[in-house]
Amino acid sequence: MENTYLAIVLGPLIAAVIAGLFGRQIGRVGAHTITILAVAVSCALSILVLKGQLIDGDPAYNGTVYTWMVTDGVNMEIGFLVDRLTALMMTVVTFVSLMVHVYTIGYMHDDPGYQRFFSYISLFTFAMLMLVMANNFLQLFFGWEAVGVVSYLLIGFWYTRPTAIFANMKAFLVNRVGDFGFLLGIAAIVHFTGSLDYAEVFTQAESMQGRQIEIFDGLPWSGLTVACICLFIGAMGKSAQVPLHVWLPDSMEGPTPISALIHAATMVTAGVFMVARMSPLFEYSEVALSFVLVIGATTALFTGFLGVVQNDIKRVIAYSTLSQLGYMMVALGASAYAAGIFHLGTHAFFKALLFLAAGSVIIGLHHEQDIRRMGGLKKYMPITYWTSLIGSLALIGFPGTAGFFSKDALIEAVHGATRAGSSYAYWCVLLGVFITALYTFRLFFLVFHGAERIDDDARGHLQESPWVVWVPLVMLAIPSLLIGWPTIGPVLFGDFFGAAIFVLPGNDVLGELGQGFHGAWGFLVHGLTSPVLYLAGAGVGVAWFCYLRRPDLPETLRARFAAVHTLLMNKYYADILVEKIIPKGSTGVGTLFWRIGDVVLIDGAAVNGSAKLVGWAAGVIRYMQTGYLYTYAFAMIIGLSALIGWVLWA
Amino acid sequence: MVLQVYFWALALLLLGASLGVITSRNPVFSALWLVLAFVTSAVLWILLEAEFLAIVLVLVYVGAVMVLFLFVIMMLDIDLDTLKKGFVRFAPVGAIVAFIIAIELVTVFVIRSTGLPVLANPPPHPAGYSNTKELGAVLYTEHVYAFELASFLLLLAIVAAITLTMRRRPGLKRQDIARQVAVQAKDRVRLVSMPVEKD
Amino acid sequence: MLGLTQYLILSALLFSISVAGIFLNRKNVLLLLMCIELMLLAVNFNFIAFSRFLGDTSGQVFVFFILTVAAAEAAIGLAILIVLFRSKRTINVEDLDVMKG
Amino acid sequence: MGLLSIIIWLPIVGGIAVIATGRNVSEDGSGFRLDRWLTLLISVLVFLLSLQLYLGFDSGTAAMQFVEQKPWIRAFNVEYFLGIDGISLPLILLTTFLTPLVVISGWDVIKKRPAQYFAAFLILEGLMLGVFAALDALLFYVFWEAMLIPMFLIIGIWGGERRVYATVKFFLFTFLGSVFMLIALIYLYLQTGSYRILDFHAAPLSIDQQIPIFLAFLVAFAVKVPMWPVHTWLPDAHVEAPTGGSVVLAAVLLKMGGYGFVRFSLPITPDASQTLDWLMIGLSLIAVVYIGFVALVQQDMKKLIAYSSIAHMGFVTLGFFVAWEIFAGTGDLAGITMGITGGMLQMISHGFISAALFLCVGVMYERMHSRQIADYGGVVNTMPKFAALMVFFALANAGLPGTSGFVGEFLVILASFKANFWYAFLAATTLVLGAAYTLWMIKRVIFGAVRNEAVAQLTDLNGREFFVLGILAVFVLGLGLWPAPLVDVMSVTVENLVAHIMNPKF
Amino acid sequence: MAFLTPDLNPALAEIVLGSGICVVLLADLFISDRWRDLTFAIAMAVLVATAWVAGGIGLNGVEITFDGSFIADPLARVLKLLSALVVAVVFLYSRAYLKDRDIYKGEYYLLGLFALLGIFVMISAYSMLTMYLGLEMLSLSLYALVAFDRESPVAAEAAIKYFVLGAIASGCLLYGMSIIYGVTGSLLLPEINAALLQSGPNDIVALVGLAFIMVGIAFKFGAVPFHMWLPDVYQGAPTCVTLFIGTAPKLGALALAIRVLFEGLGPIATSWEAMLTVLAVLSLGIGNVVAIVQTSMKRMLAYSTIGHVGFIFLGLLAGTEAGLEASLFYTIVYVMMAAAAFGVLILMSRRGFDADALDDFKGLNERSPWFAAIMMLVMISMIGVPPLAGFYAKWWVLAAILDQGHLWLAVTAVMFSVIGAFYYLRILKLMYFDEPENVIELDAPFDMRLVLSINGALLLAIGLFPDRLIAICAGVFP
Repeated sequence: MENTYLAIVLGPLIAAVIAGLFGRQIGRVGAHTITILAVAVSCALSILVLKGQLIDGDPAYNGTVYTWMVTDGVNMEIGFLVDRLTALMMTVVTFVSLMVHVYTIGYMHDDPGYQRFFSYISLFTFAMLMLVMANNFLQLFFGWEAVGVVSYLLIGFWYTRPTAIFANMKAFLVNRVGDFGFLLGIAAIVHFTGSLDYAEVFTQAESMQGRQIEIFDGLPWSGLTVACICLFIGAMGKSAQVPLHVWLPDSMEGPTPISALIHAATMVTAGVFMVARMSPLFEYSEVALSFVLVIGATTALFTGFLGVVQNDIKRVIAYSTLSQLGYMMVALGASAYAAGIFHLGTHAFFKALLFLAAGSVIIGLHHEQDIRRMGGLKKYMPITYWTSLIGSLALIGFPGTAGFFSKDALIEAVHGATRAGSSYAYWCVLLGVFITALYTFRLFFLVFHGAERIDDDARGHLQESPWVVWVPLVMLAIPSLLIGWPTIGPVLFGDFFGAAIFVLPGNDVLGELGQGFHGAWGFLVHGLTSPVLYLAGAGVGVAWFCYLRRPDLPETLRARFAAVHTLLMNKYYADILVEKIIPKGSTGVGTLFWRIGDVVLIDGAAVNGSAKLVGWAAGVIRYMQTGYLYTYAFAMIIGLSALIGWVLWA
Repeated sequence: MVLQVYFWALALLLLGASLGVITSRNPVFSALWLVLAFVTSAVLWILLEAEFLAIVLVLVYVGAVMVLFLFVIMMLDIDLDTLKKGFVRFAPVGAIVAFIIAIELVTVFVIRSTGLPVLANPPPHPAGYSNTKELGAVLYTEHVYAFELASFLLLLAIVAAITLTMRRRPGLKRQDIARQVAVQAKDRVRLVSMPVEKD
Repeated sequence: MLGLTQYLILSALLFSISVAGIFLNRKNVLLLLMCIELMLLAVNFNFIAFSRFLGDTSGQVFVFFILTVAAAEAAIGLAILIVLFRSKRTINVEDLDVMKG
Repeated sequence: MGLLSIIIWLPIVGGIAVIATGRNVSEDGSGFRLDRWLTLLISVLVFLLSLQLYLGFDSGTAAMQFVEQKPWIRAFNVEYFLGIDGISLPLILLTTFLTPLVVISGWDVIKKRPAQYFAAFLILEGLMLGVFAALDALLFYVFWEAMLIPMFLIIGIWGGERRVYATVKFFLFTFLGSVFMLIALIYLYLQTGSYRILDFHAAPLSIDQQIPIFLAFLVAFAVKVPMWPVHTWLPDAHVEAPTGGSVVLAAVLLKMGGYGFVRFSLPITPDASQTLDWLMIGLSLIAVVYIGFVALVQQDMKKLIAYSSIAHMGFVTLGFFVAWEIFAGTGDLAGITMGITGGMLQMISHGFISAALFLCVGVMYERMHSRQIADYGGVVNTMPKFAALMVFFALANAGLPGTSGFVGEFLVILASFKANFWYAFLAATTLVLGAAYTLWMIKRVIFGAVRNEAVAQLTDLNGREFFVLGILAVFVLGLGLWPAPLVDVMSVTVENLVAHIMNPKF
Repeated sequence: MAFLTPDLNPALAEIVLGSGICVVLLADLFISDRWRDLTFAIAMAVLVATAWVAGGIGLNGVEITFDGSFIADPLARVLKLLSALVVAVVFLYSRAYLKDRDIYKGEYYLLGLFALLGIFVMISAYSMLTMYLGLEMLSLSLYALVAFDRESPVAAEAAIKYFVLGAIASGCLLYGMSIIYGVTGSLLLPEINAALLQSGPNDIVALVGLAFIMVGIAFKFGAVPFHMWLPDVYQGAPTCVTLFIGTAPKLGALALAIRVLFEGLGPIATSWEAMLTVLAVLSLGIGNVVAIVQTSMKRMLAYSTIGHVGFIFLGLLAGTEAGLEASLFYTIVYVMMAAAAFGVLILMSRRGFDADALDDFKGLNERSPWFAAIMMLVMISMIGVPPLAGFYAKWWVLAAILDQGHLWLAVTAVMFSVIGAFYYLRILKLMYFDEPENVIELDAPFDMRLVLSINGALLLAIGLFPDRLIAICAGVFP
């Protein structure tokens, strides 16, 4: 079995290396052929593995590939843990990646960095697979950082754009803040358990709960809580949770396939995956879970608000991604890990779909991204239109779509949770539904319906995208529409994940929910009676009213609620904090340390100061060497009388 | 008692002469004061029954060294007027330092002199005693090494003084011993055969 | 009778005077040489006094050599003085400050 | 003559030979240049011989290997005593590996008196190897100090504008540090009757004796490492040094401080180390945080990398000296080995990465004659291969997992967490700060549109440069992906060291 | 009183040298200026013979003769051998310099030999009288040598300063000797030692005598505050004389210190150790600090000498055999370094050009890489960086004083060494980092180049293999 896993992982890596190092030699076609081939193989094998896990009932695989190092009794290894959770993630990752690869052929057709791009995304696939397949924290961290790096490279793919290279650095640094916590979390784990291996750590979870650590004197905290919160800080960075969410909208500077692959479907969900993977740890820490819950809920609601005021097509979707990631986190925080993962899966499809559709629009309009200069595209790009509609409906949770099942279940689960902060979370997610519908359909209407505000220049070339672009759209639309039906039962309420996810009996909200579950259809019917549907409907209605029926209304509202609008336009001033105040502060501190500490105090006062002192002393003593004989004699006699005096009186 | 009177009188004279040496405006006077100091010292040394040295002091110092000094003073064309300017200005410093040294030494010798082996007056030498003979006896036996060294020192002084001061002025006529010795008759006397002059 | 101490004090005073002379005299190098002679005289007083009071002749021998050396020294000193005067046309101590610092 | 002697003296004697061959170098440096070929030959030969050390090394024992012991100064029981263990071997390999690269990197860059340049590096190499191999303290000191001279000349002759200030500062700082070490060594000799380092290890010293010795060593090694606040020579020296000088300075010379700590401070004065570990940890953390901030605002690339070196070396000292806090915090010895191993790995890794970064700057400097960040921008447009490598090294410098830069930091952070949460917290800020200053520089230098005419004229790496950087990249990556071979070499020695230092001397 | 011929064998070196002086004196009279090299050759022959006699007798055993006023012991033999060799090297270095300046006269060698005789006498002196005579013979020769270039006003100025101060110093020394004589009743060092042992270490009069004697010793070495003559004399004297003054007399001074302090005044060691401490610290400080601001090379080396004297004193003040050995080693190494340094100075100077300004060293590496390297070795050795001889000297001295527990003294010493490193580095900087200002070819006779090269290389050789010399120094004191 191990060879299969190695093949899955190494295929994309080898393809990436070949495309990256020998891109010029193998040419464009060679580059995309080899990478697509590799990812396709990975995808097929992943599906096989998933099938093996689900249908054939293969046992979970946990094995070591090689020992990275052994020190101080801690084995640091590279190895794979393949269970159902992993298999699911592998499939999602490789599938979306494959779609993006194909799509890229069209999207990046004219780009000079074609081969490089394929190399990057293939490399990303490798990194992401390393992350999800890890059986230990070291490898997890490796994958974690590696995806960050590829994300960094891809956001800055168009390196001549100042905004792009700014955004990639920002993304990396904000992620690094998260990784900072993550690494501390790992350190805590090692400290308490003496191991990096999942299995071994999980067996010690309960004992870790009992261990205490005093971070502040006199305030003993549970070691487990500290470790979990630290780990979650990592997840906050990678999954762009408030307040570390600031990088994600900016990451849209990267090419659109990247937005779909990395910043919607896969990498950003790594945090969700990680928390789910660590469920045996998180379960024992109520505090950590509450923390997850509150952060997730806050993200879900407040980033949604921001989506409403954005005008860049990709940014709107990006904020929607933030919000949806918040949803997933809420589910995790409510111990409904399966719901979180389920939403992760469905979201991967429809969000990738939405991004790729947006990319299609952008191609059609020759890289125009401002929705104020779109409108009425329905008739030019029918396929894109219909797939976008499917994606949007799935996003708002229209009954029957994939998003409906995952989101409804998630909200229900939160409703059922009793943990501290869960009622706050419930209200947040509920209100979030309305906001989601509002911004989703605002975008949809502004792009595809209403007056055409397109440049005349662009209109002439406006046409449906080539097949390599729309085939992935269709391929993604199908699961977006249908995937919920067969999967909700087993994933949420069946024993889909087996031992991969651990829930304490007292926390099992999904189990409770499952008591009333009678098939997908029943769930659909039940959904019709929940407020969720109506909130979503209201959102769509408002969007329709404001942007199609009365396009002047938003202006009025904007003027009316200027303060709120300003706040939203400035993204709660978080970006200003991150882009202006913190860098300014840091460089200020740096300058202070350097100019005052190093240059003035150490070099100036201590180093050059002592040199000056010596020089000064030399000058003074030298002055005493007058050149006159009597001075010299004087010195001698003074010396003599001092010696005698010392003998006499000392 | 008489000796004490002699001693104190001579001591005062000696100190006075010394002060004269350092305070005189004219170096010639200084030299003369120094001569006085040497002579006084010689007398004092006789009080200590060191007759030979007293004589040597007068002969060597007064007779030779001081004459040399005076000779140099006279030889060097020194502007006497400027020589003593600023004397008063520095007098206090010099006086203070000298005073400190004096105090220190006197303190040692007077107040804390218990360590010195001999404080009592030694008995006078017997009548037949010759200071010169006694010194002569040890000078060529016990101190023969030092004596030889002294001879080298004097040789050194000769060499050094000549090296430093002897000048060959251009145009000055001087003897070249080597050439004088090496001269041959034929170099000096040229026999010229001349035709006989006929008057 | 005459004690050792008074000779020692006399020599000490002589020494002090010679030291003072070295300071006081800022003009004439010749005078410095004379002060040095005074200093040696003080030393000789010590030696002779000790020699007498110890009953040991080696002190006097020492003085004998000091006198010899002092003569040689004076010769060389004066020779240097002449060299100095020839090259600088002065024996003023205050003019001897080309080298300093 | 043992293998160690050969690898020490071959480059020194070879260096002198190279000077002799340099007489025939023509003014324009054309024609066959025996000096540089000879240099390359010798340095490669030394590297191959040092591989022999690696192959013959028994990693199963903590005892000294390849020992050579001959009396040297009999009156003081000083010996010509060489030997290596798991701590010195990696550093020796690092040195012998980097020297050929330095030689190649200076291949036709150095126009001024190239023979002397190459000779200086060869002699320097021999002396550095001597430092790592010496087991007699006086011999160690001789090598340690002698190294100053070639380095002084390298910076001073082939350096930049302010080279005199920089090199004198370098010399005086390090000299000041080492004379105190000399006093400590003499003191130890007076206590033990020999200069054998291993005898020093066993010397029973009371805490009152240990503390002054420790402080004396501290001054010497802290200057070399360098630790705050005696670090200011390093940025100056780096900025002014020629590329090769910077490489050796960063890659090997700084390691001597770290090596000194493990070879001298820890085993000779374990109790003083324990008593004063707060000081060492504090200074290490200051190095990480304070210097991290300082690096952020540097305008000169070399200065930035120099400051980054200081910050990275903070991890080395942190890893070494966190031992007793771990013991105090957890009550057992687990984690101490990890910290020291981490420190050692950090040294090796930093040797590769900083060398590579300085070579990168050298590549640019050679073309543009500027080290100012502001003069660059958009280099990737004209030098894509170079940009790829530089970004890679920058990421490695930022401690990316999978590169060697991560390994040491990871272990040290793990270990320091055991001691105190806040140590780990402050140490881990390097994740953010390190990334910030490195990537900000990359952003301004490599990325962006072509900033000016000069950048537009740049040509990409030539084969020689590509070879040097490429081989370093391979090592950085290799060590990041599989550090086990290196760890295995040192693990027994480190464990032995831990067992020794955790045993109070009285 | 019977006259017994004293055993002359132990003094054979002095006898050979003295006879040699007479030979040179006479021979020189009959040698015309054109054949002046002959004088040089004879002087060198005398030196070689002297060295052979001084060193060839064997290093073992202690012989005392001339009624106890002369001692020949291993220390004396080593010092005599070395000083004879050093003077030979000095003569060799000086020849070109003297010729360039039209002062190539036999008297230079004659005076040099007299000085050497003085040094010999000092080395073997076992009574205060012979010590004084040796000292004076050395001093008087040096006074004359300094003024040797009669055309030079600075030389005359230096000479008169040296003379006056030297006379004061020897006056003080004599005064001290007289007091010690009064206290102990003897001029012979061992008898003084015995007497002082009886009167105990706190005899105040003896201590005052010691203070006076200390002035003489410190002056001879050039220790602060009795150092004032040193920079002026170094600078003013012709370089070949500076070379002389900077080398061989230090060996004599060391002998003076060892004989008088250890063998004569040993019982009051606590006092002179304390005095030496003060002098050493002052010398280290002022020597190293003031050297930094010098622009004249000779003057800088003068201050550097003062700094080194501080180190030599450190060894002495340890008061132990190890300290003495360390001082001996230091002095020997210092003499070698000084010889090489001034040798390079002479090498670089031309007719009418003294290579005295520091700037004259600019770019020496361009002009002569070999001699730049020699000078570099010397400078590095003076800093005390291994692997050069200077390091071991400092190391041994530090070991000796640390052995006596003088930690702070050691710290002070090394701190000032670090300060001192600065000005030596400046020479390196000038030679290696700067461009040459003049490109005059260095021309010097082959023998000088050879010996100078050996001299420099020796510093390195001793640095690499210090065992032999250290063993010799360590074996000097039984």
